[in-house]
Amino acid sequence: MTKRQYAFYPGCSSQKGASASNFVTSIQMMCEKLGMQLNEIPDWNCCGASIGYGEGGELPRLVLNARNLALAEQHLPGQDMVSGCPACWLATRETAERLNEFDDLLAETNEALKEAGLNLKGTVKARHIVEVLVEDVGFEKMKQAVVKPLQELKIAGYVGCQTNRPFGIAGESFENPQYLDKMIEAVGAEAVASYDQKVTCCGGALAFSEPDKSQKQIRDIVESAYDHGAEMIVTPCQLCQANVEIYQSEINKKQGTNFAMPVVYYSQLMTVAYGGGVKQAGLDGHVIQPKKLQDIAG
Amino acid sequence: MSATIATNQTILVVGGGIGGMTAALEAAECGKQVILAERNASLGGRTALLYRYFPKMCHPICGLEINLRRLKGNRNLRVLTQAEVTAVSGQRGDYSVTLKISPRYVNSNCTACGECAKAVGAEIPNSYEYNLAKTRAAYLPHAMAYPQHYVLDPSIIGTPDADNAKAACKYGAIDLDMQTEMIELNVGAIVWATGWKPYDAAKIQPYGYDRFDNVITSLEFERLADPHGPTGGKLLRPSDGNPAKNIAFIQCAGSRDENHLRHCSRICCMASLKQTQYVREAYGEEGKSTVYYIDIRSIDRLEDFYLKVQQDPNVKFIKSKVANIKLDEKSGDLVLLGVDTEGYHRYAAQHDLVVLAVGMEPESNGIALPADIITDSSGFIEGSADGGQFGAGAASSPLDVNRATQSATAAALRAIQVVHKTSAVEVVRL
Amino acid sequence: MNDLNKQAFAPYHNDFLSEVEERVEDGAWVKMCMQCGVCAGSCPLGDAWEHTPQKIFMMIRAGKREEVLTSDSMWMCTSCYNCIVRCPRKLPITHIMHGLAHYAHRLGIAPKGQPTRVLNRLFWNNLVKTGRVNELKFSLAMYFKDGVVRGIKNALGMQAIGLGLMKAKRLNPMELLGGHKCKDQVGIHKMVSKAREIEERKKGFTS
Amino acid sequence: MSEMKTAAYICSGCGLGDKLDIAQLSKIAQKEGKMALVREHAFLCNPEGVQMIRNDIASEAVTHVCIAACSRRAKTEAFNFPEVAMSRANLREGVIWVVAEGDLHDEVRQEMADDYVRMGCAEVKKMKLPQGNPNHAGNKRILVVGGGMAGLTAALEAAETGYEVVLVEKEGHLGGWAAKLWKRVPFKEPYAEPQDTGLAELTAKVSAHRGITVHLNSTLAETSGAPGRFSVQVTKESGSVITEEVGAIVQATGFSTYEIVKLPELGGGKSANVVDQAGLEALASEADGAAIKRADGKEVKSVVFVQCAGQRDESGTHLAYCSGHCCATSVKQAMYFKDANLDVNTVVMYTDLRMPGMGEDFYRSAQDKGVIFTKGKASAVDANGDGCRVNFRDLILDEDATINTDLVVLATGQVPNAGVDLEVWNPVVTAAEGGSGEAKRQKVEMQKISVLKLNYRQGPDMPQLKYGFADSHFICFPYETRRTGIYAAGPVRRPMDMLQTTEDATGAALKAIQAVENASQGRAAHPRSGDLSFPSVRLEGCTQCKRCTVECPFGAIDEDEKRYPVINESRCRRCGTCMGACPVRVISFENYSVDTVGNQIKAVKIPDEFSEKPRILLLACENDAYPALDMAGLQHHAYSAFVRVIPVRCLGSVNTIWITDALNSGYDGVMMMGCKHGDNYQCHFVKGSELANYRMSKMDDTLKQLGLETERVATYEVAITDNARVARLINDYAAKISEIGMSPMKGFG
Repeated sequence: MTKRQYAFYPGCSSQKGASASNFVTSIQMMCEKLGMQLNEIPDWNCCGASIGYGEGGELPRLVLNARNLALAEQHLPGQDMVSGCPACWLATRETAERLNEFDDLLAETNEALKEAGLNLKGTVKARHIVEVLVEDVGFEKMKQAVVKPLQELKIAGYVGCQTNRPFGIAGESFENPQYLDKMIEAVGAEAVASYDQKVTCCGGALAFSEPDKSQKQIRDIVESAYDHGAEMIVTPCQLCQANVEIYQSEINKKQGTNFAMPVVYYSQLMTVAYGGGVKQAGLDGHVIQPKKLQDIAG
Repeated sequence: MSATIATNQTILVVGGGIGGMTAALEAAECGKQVILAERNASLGGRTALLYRYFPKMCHPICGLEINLRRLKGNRNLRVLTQAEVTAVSGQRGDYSVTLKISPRYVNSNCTACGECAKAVGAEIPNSYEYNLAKTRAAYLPHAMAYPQHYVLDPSIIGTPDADNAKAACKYGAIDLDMQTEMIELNVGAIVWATGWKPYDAAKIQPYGYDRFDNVITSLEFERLADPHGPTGGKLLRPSDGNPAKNIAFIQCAGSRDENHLRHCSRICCMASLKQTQYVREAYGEEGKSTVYYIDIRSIDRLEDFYLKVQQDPNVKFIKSKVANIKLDEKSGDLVLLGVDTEGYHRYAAQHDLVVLAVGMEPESNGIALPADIITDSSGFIEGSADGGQFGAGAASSPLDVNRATQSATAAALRAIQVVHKTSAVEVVRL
Repeated sequence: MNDLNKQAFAPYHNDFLSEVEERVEDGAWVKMCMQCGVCAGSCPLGDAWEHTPQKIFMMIRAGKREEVLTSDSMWMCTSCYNCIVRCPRKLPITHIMHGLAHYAHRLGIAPKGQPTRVLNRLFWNNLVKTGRVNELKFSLAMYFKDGVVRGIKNALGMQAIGLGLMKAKRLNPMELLGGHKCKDQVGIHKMVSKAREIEERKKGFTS
Repeated sequence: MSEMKTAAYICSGCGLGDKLDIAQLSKIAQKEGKMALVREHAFLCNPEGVQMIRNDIASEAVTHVCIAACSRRAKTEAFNFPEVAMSRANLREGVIWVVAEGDLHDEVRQEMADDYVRMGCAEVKKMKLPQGNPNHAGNKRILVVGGGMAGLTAALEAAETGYEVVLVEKEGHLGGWAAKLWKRVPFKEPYAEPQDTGLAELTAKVSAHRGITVHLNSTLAETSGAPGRFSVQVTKESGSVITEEVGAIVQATGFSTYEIVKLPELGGGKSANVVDQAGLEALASEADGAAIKRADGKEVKSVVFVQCAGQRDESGTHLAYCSGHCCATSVKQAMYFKDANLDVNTVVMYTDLRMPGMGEDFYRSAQDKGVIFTKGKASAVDANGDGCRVNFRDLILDEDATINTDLVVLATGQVPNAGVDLEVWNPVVTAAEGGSGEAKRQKVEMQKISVLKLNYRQGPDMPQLKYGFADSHFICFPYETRRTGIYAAGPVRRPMDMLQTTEDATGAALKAIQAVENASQGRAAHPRSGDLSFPSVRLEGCTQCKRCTVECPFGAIDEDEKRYPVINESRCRRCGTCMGACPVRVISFENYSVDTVGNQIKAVKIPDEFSEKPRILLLACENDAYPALDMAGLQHHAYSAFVRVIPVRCLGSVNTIWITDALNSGYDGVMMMGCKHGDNYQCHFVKGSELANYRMSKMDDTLKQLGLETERVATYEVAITDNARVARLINDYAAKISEIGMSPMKGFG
């Protein structure tokens, strides 16, 4: 079958040796199985993330994202731009929408883009991989590709913030989105129905600058997963994954808990369910080992 | 086609709630020919399902009784129930209206003796209790239902239940062969008194109406308080049937919110103030109420009622739009999270029941109205471009009962003016 | 520009509100708030806010320029977007908070050493340099933000995590030497400084 | 009037046949009821049964019909014979549905049914077919008092419907409050900008309308008569007086603003730079879209609107209520400034912003224009150099704050122009009649402020509700006043904005039209709409005690020079309160009289005192208590078979003679069920149940004279929802009676 083509925007954290490098690893086989072809945007740059505002201001941030859109427009015409990182997706989509709404902003943006020899028409649609999976692929296909159903695995679907707000997946609730649970079920695992921290904020970038306040958030997220009998947490967000996984040891140290709750990506579940091994699923990239999943992966 | 007689001197009133009944009665008592078309099986509309009115704390069905007596005694007024307008053509003074009459499967022989209900086993959700209870599939809508005839739910037609009902009726009142019929009416003017419906609370996701049993709407709360209601008037919460003695009232649930309804629904503040007194009535000093509000809108003399409630030590007011609600899984209680904006006090308040003061949405939203009907941004009906059709009551604006009856009385006069002018024209024509 | 900092503002007069409308990202929305407080209750770091968003909006209308711009509340925003999706008036609250923070920072009156403010600067400079974020340099810079001694403590404190990430190949020591970068760094630099220049021209900053 | 021929029809449907001995009921109707014709039917309400009755009426010349079947509230479409007098014996809801199941109760159940048949027959024989008010009058002109928005609208709408209108305005021009406005609050989409008041167009239409006569500079000197025949003396400023004959009246006399001089703490009357909303409208009209200037000519650069000034006041000094329109009005006025110059500082200071419905859009629009809203409470406004200083508590920032401003606008409230407060009037009149000179002077003073100058026995204006607003039933039937054919419209009857005012006036015009139509046909108005019966007095027996004239809730009865009652039928609402009041029982209706009820009481068969079968008379208000009893039946709440229920039009119509007669003839107890009275009264005749309660409080002495326990007479407030409760009340009372024992009066009746 002919694969669907997408302009891929990996984002900084997904680069080799970066905090979410195992995410990129894990999506390869998933895309393969689901007929998605991701074409990396040449020479893409950072989106400014949700922490670029302080120094960056408005237009510079827009321009950064406009550059990626312009590159996609130029080199991968006709393809939707897909990002795996909610922050990248959010910043890009926000830019695309604002530039479409306000002509003056678009003009100013292009004035700046000219310096980098670029120009933006504003034809590219910015999407998140999960959007593509839900809307273009569909849960049925995700299910069909399963060769190793992840039975007896109870998972808390942690959606977090930016995959879900302000845009989110069309038709989903901001307070109680269902798609992640449906993806968990699609690969044969059990989703914790009443997981009440589903959309709690992990502190985001403030995990760095306000560790104590953020770790309070993270504690709630992990605790509730335990309370509801989850064996691991799954998330679509790189920053959530990193924060919730790596700060558990800190929390244990400071608050005498003994958390060891694995936190994985939906893409890792899929890759394993689709027959992928530990390496293919990037399961070797964890600080807290998702044993059960690794075992299934063999 | 049935032969309901009407002429361009006839006024059609669509909707048999307090607004529609008022418009129809006022016009008929001026000597006009009126046809009142109600979609449900009984007249009375929303107000018949309320326990008390503010500010008198009197009972809505008291006014309904008077209106029904006026109606029974008036020869100028004809009532059609289970009747929906499907098409309107023509113009001011000379409309042709198509009505779809759904089968009741019970004719006017019915004496409301109730034998059919005893004979039917099937139960259906009771829409007159906002589905908080079930009813037999052969039922009298409510104690004050008019016409006082039973109804067979279509779901049992063709089942043994239907035949049992028929067999149980000594008066040949049950007619299982009734079919949907279409009626053509010629009328001079139309009053749209289609009323309002509660905004779909499930859409207000932060409050979890769709997830938490103990989050209910203000209309459901009326049914709980009503001695004729599903709990016999006891304030018991849905999750476990325990008494609800510490109740949160959340104002502007859907109203004044661009994610939901743009407008202010006007009645909700007074409704919640009233309902805090239900709590006192039920539990005395033990009954606690907390009202979370943005602005309390107790306009004109209703301010007295607000003052009275403010002086009730068991009622607390917090100026805050509640941010979201979390469930306390152990107790089934709900934790309301937010900030009291008067001086900034953060709260995580536990309540055993949450009542959402849901906004008013035009019932006509989702119903196909004639092309030239003008509505406002929320869908409330202003009237028709040709000036022969008029919005009345809560169909025209979010109104309380008093204003709805004013509006309906005014609409009746405007309709009368249309038919008067039409007759004048006709005289010329002859 | 900075003379504005010294200027006295008449309480509840338009001056500061207008300033915010002209110069702060999405500042034109501030006047639309109806003080319901849903944003205040929706913020995950709510407890840490000296002034909630809705209160900040009221302070702006009341002309409390100093208090608003020197407040560290805006810097508590985690960009979770709860406030935006719940606001009954559809105010882009997250953006306004970012905008106010940036404006205060730009005027140089934002709280000194405010960790998130520091984080912001480090992050931006880090990314603009090569076009992409260098997580290691960025983290180390973050640890050393309060000086060397504290920095070593921080670094040691996070050592376990660092090592863990390295073991997991999610933190690359080689990054210290070079690491990821965009090819067209020159273009990016020119582009960004141009954008800054346009913005300053438009918003009437004199720099 | 043809020969009386009676007939009784006894239904055996709905299980009556199974539970009752129908044949015996027929016998009773024949032998005791003395019915000329008695027929049984298995299904009386079906077309065939109804046809049977019609045939008897047609061919057998039956004039009086007793239907012994279901409640009078059921099957009204079937049992609809306007050409005959009819009574209904309630055997279904009143007997078989409420008497406990089982043959144990067969005897008492049958006795109950027997009595209801006796009562039905006894009643109908005393009934006459109402002929309608003989003195009905057909004047269909409509008088509108007041030429403001409400008056103009009422006048135009009535005229457009084809009714002649007389409009009386005290000023030299039309427009009232609206004429003071530069623009009005929007009343249709898009609810974003102040709109033209449309007054010019409206006044032009009214002045030009063929059907409308306008009297400017005019007031009412005297109003006499009744619906269909009011005679009104209109005095012009010039002093000339003309008489207008009209059929109904709309009082649209509007409101006055609460004077700001009463608010010195807010700078009212102390600074020229503190104005009320009317004052601001004047400045805005003066500027007419240009920059608004103060009285001293200085251009206004900053303005503060203080909401609820002298309103929502808990101290009792100022207005306790909210006038409803002021928030939107201030928002509109703030827009005046912004639309002229965006740089003007405009602050609206409120505690609750009250802009319901689509007003929210208008609020948004003002915010969008940059109007600053602050939830705050002003404590003081004082002069500050060239402008004002507003000290207030910012309730959001939770601190005291001060705003310096060029101009302050106080949003003061509406004070109704409703004329004389009858609660004050009546004692003054009594004192004056008693010869007090002071009272006489007071009376003259009060007459001056009267609006309608009614020459009614009960005073010159409409009764007032709390805070001096003109009478109005303010929930289900907003137009119902205690002065038939006179309708209050607009802010005179409740604070309201202009949109509600025009709606209200249009509705009032309809009610006036309805009143003249009813009057012209001698029919009653709401709530007994269409009732053709009317009260008549047998003057020979009258003792001129004046109770009827004083107690009539609707001021329907005047007194002639000899103090005899003069009943104005078309003012009457047919509640029967006069009948209940009359100590000598000379007042009656054709189909409802001391006899129709008295006869029913006598018809009941009283078992001897050893029978252990007490008899309890229950007089139930037909509006709420009787439906509640019906629904108790519908829901099968069983109650004692010893009770005998008689519906009454209103407890106010209960004449104490019925009770004494009942007790004398051996009843063991009398219950009365009426509506809630007092401030939040639920009585459909306003004072009926209250009067009944008062009268019954006087019963105790009578009972003592008879040597009876006071418990033998009991009154209850009952709501229409009290289905279960009425059954309980009856059972408790029956228990109480068996406790105190059977009445010693049996056999003496």
